Amino acid sequence: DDFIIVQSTTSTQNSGLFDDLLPKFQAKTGIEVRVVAVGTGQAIKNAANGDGDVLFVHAKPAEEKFVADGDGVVRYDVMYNDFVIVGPADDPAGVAGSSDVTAALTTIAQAQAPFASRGDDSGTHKAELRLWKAAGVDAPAASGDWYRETGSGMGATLNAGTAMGAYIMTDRATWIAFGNKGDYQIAVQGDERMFNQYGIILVNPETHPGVKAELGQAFVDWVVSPEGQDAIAAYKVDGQQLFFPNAGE
Amino acid sequence: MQPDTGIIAAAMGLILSGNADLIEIVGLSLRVTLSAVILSCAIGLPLGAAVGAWRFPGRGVLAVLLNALMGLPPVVVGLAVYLMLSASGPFGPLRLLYTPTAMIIAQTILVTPIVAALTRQAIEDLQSEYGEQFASLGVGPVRRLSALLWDARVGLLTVALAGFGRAVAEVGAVMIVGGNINHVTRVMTTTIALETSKGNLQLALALGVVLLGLALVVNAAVMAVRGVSARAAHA
Amino acid sequence: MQPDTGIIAAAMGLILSGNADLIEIVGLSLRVTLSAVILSCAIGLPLGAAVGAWRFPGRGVLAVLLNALMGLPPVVVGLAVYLMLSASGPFGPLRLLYTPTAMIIAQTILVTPIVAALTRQAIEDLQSEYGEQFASLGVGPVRRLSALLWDARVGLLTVALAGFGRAVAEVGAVMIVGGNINHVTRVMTTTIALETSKGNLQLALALGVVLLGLALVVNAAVMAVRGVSARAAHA
Amino acid sequence: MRDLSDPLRPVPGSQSPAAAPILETRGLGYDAGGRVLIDGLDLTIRPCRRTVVLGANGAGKSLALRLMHGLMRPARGEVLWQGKPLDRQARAAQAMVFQRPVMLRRSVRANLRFALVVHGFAGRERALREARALEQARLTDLAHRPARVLSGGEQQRLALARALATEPRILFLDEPTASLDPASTHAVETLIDAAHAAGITIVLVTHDLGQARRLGDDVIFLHAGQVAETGPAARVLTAPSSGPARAWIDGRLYFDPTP
Amino acid sequence: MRDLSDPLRPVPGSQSPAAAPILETRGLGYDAGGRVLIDGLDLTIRPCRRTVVLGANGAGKSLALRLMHGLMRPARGEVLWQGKPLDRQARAAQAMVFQRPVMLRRSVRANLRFALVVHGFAGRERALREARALEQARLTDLAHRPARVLSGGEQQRLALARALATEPRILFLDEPTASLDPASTHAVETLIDAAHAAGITIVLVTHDLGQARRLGDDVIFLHAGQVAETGPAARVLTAPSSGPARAWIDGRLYFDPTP
Ligand SMILES: Nc1ncnc2c1ncn2[C@@H]1O[C@H](COP(=O)(O)OP(=O)(O)OP(=O)(O)O)[C@@H](O)[C@H]1O
Ligand SMILES: Nc1ncnc2c1ncn2[C@@H]1O[C@H](COP(=O)(O)OP(=O)(O)OP(=O)(O)O)[C@@H](O)[C@H]1O
Ligand SMILES: [Mg+2]
Ligand SMILES: [Mg+2]
Repeated sequence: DDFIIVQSTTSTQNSGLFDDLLPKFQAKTGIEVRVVAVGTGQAIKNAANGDGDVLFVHAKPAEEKFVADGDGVVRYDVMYNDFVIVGPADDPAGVAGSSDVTAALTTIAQAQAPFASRGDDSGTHKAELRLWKAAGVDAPAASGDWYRETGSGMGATLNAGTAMGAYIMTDRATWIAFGNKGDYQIAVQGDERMFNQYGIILVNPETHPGVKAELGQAFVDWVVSPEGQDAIAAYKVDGQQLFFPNAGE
Repeated sequence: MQPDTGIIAAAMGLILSGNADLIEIVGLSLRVTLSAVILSCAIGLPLGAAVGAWRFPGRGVLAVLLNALMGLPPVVVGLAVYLMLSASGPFGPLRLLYTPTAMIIAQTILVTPIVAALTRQAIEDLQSEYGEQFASLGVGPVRRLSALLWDARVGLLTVALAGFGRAVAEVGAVMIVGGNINHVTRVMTTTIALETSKGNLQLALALGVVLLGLALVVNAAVMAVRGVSARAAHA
Repeated sequence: MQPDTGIIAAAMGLILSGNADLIEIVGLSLRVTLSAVILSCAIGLPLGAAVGAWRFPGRGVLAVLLNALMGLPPVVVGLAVYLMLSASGPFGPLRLLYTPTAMIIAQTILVTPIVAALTRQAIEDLQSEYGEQFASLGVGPVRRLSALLWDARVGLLTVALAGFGRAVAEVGAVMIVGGNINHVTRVMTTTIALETSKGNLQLALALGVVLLGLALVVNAAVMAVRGVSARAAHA
Repeated sequence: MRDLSDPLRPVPGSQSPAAAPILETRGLGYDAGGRVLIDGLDLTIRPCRRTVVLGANGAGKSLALRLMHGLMRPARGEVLWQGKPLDRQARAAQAMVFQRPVMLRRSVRANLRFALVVHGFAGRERALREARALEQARLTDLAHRPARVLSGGEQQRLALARALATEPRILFLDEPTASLDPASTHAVETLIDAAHAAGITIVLVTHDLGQARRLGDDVIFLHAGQVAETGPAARVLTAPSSGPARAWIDGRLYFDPTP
Repeated sequence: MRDLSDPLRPVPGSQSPAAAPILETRGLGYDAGGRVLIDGLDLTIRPCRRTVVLGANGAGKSLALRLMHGLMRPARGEVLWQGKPLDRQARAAQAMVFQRPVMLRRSVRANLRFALVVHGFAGRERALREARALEQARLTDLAHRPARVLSGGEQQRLALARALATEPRILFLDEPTASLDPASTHAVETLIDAAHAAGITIVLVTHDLGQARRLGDDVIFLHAGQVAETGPAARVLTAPSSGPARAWIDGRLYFDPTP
């Protein structure tokens, strides 16, 4: 069986990137890639159990811990996209057009405008918490009030948040591919602090003897190779590039 | 992985800790589930009994439909209710989305066909015994239902428990219409799903054990009542 | 939101398109669900019948337990099966994780208690009628079960259909142990969940309608068989 | 509730054979399992008389009663109640005691009460009738027992009391004393007589020749789903003209001489 | 299968009253619903004899049969089968026809076959017995009919044939002719006689005095859950010594003079 299992997150899957990338890889190597897309935490845990050959997520500190714990061989940067804050057209907090994320978050908090957070310890959630902290707002203290932790994936949080008229932080790729936008628009974007770095790690075959090291390594190598990087850059939705390759930078 | 005893111990620890969040979540779970089961029985018992006991055109089709609706996918029900209750939906002005009420509505839709389909079968069996006697006495259609439901009550308890089982374990629909919002609509199953997606598998399992314990307590209580009622009714 | 007719039309469109992916997904859904229901019946029917028909110490407790297990949360079952089948779990070497077999195992665990609990009730009712005759004839314990199961078959079809309903609608457990891998373990319910998370609500609903149509076809087929068998068996 | 001054109700004792039939069947037929089970029954039940239905096991007596009572839809022919097709209202004026009584999963008293409530009795009236019915069936001491644990004979008595309590115009009795001890049989025959005296038309199935003689005014003799013979009990039971009736009275099997 | 040369099987005709009892009860008692229903029964069933159990409705006849057959656990006392406590094997040598026959949801033939299969018959032997039993019950023509649509009398005949087909040592019959027409009653009495002649011990409940006279060797008379009188049928049925038996034979209700 020439296949490997990649533990990844919903954002890469929902954006359609894998549907574009994997056939190219398989055409070249004959290796089938099976993607299990779950929450970042769950993906890391699954990989740590040895239930995957490659881990492909966006939560750098957790990834580094994964390698340090001996579960992964080595971590490579692959690409980044950026987070954006989307909001309803009537923009209740008046933050539309801003490119200063901490200022925008402070305004939202002061206006007590509803904000939907994933609240699931995912990469996106962790990034969001970092930004609140930088803004000096203790948002989780308002949990259940204007700050609403949906405790679910990006898609579910977008579905819920748009229905609540809440601001939501999401990654651009998921947002562009998202089908239930309603009257929502991107309100805040362009702040450097909203970069979202993806990494790829081969699961350590010494700790987890079941890992198909050779095939997995082939995938990792291809993704960070110029060929893989070009494929990532070439993936567009509605004419927009979703991911920006930065391996080896 | 830790051995299973670890999970049971963790579950025990969770219960004994008397953690306020856990109590809140368990309370909401029970409230939503029991409300949905009561509503489902209020609709499903008479509905199932009518399909089981009355003769009318389309009865067979209705029976098949009820059986098929036992396979209503929770996510689909969740979505449908979401679209109804969302601000741009017909019931948007009621502002029910992301409230326990929305969760109760979704679960009621899921559980009612189960209660109705299983009730139909139970009532059909009893009707084949009572039918001629009722016809001879000239029992009217409504009283026929109530009498059959009453005399079948022992078996219908199991039906209600099947409905309870489905409701208490349900996650897909309540996640969509409730939103799993902390302190507002977070119940046991959505918490378990959340902890799972966080990779806290042990905690998720321990919560699952607590949930099962809850189901066990409810079932034991109901069966104890059944034991008493059966003694009076059966023979 | 589009009106509901749009969804039905979209569902029709999906079916008529004969999309190869859709056919694959529907096929896998049916395969997994039917396998799980058959296994659940193979275990749950005799188990439920034994609890319903035999007198042994602990029988009441077992009955309550079966009823409570109808409330097994899918995510918990999914997790437990995952931990068993995981590379670091006891059955890791079998390499069943993220295969349809794993999904069948998880669904079987979920559905078996439902089949068993409902069977217990049905068999208990029949046993109260047949019990003395069987005792008088000296029917042994095993033949007693088979005879009761056979004579209760009309009612047990509804039980099996309840199990089918639960299995076909299930998403939480199969998602965890199957991984919703495209072309490998993607079934109707996981596809619906995926499309929902992508915000493609109309498509998700249309797929839900297709799934319900599938359930309807299976139920109608089973009930047609039941009609024939009932004519021969009942009176 | 109907009362005894109901103008439609024939005066007790008006047993003239010329009285218009209370119930008639015309070419009644019933099939099941691919067989003709009831075939062309033309029966006439005259008001305020006691008609005894006789015949071998499987002759179709119980089916005939069910058809007359409107519990089954005939495959052919029709049942006329006072000249008009049977409807739900007509059936409310009828009662039947089944060969195998159906006991609700309730107490003896609740079984009686159910029938009374269905027939619209309430309050003191219902309580009175309940008590009287229990007394008639000699079940007062067992009133709180679950009906389904009663002995065979007790169940049969309860079923009769339940049917009588609804004050029917016509009472169908399917072997009502089959499981009764001699004293209860006697008591039930007395009850039937009293009901008859109060103007209730009786249609009785029995296998007991003595009972047929004691209670029968008219006899309908069925054989293989058809009428073999009808006529006044005095004649049919002493000088039967048909082969089946003769054989039955002699306790012999009847084989059709023209197969 | 047991065969007729079984040494334990008493020789037919060995009806000496001194023969060791095949079944005895000692101080048998049974309670339900908070009442004593069976109270201190000391009964002796002698092998190869026909014991008739009589008593008013609700006297406890059916309960007594069930206790003797081991279908219910007595509250007090015990049942001895050939001097030893009843066990499952002993019950396999017994058969019973219930007052209200239980028909499996299967065809007439399948009902018979089930009993035969349970008793270990197979192949040609089973087919032969099946055919003979259908013949005995005069149900050959109805063999493919669902048993539960049979008429009351047909069901009773099937139940008897099913019990006989298993070749029991003892046969409990609870009012086996209650719903039978005269010819079938006669046929069933002949069958019972034949079974008795073949060495099967008979215990028969009936409300038919004539039948008790025709079939009874010994009589057990029950009243209110207790033994009122026992003895040879010839004596008890002509010169009963107890009040209840006298009243029963006269078709009167018996009221205990010492309440
Ligand atoms: N649904 C059915 N399918 C096939 N045969 C049936 C059905 N219902 C009744 N029968 C047959 O019709 C015949 C007449 O039945 P019915 O119950 O009327 O007999 P009966 O005269 O009342 O006999 P009994 O004296 O034994 O009560 C029987 O032979 C019975 O087997
Ligand atoms: N489980 C029970 N609970 C309460 N009372 C019961 C129960 N079972 C039987 N009885 C009562 O026990 C008495 C004896 O019943 P049994 O069936 O033995 O009577 P029987 O002598 O066979 O009468 P019959 O001639 O009417 O068949 C009846 O009065 C009946 O109501
Ligand atoms: Mg009959
Ligand atoms: Mg009895």
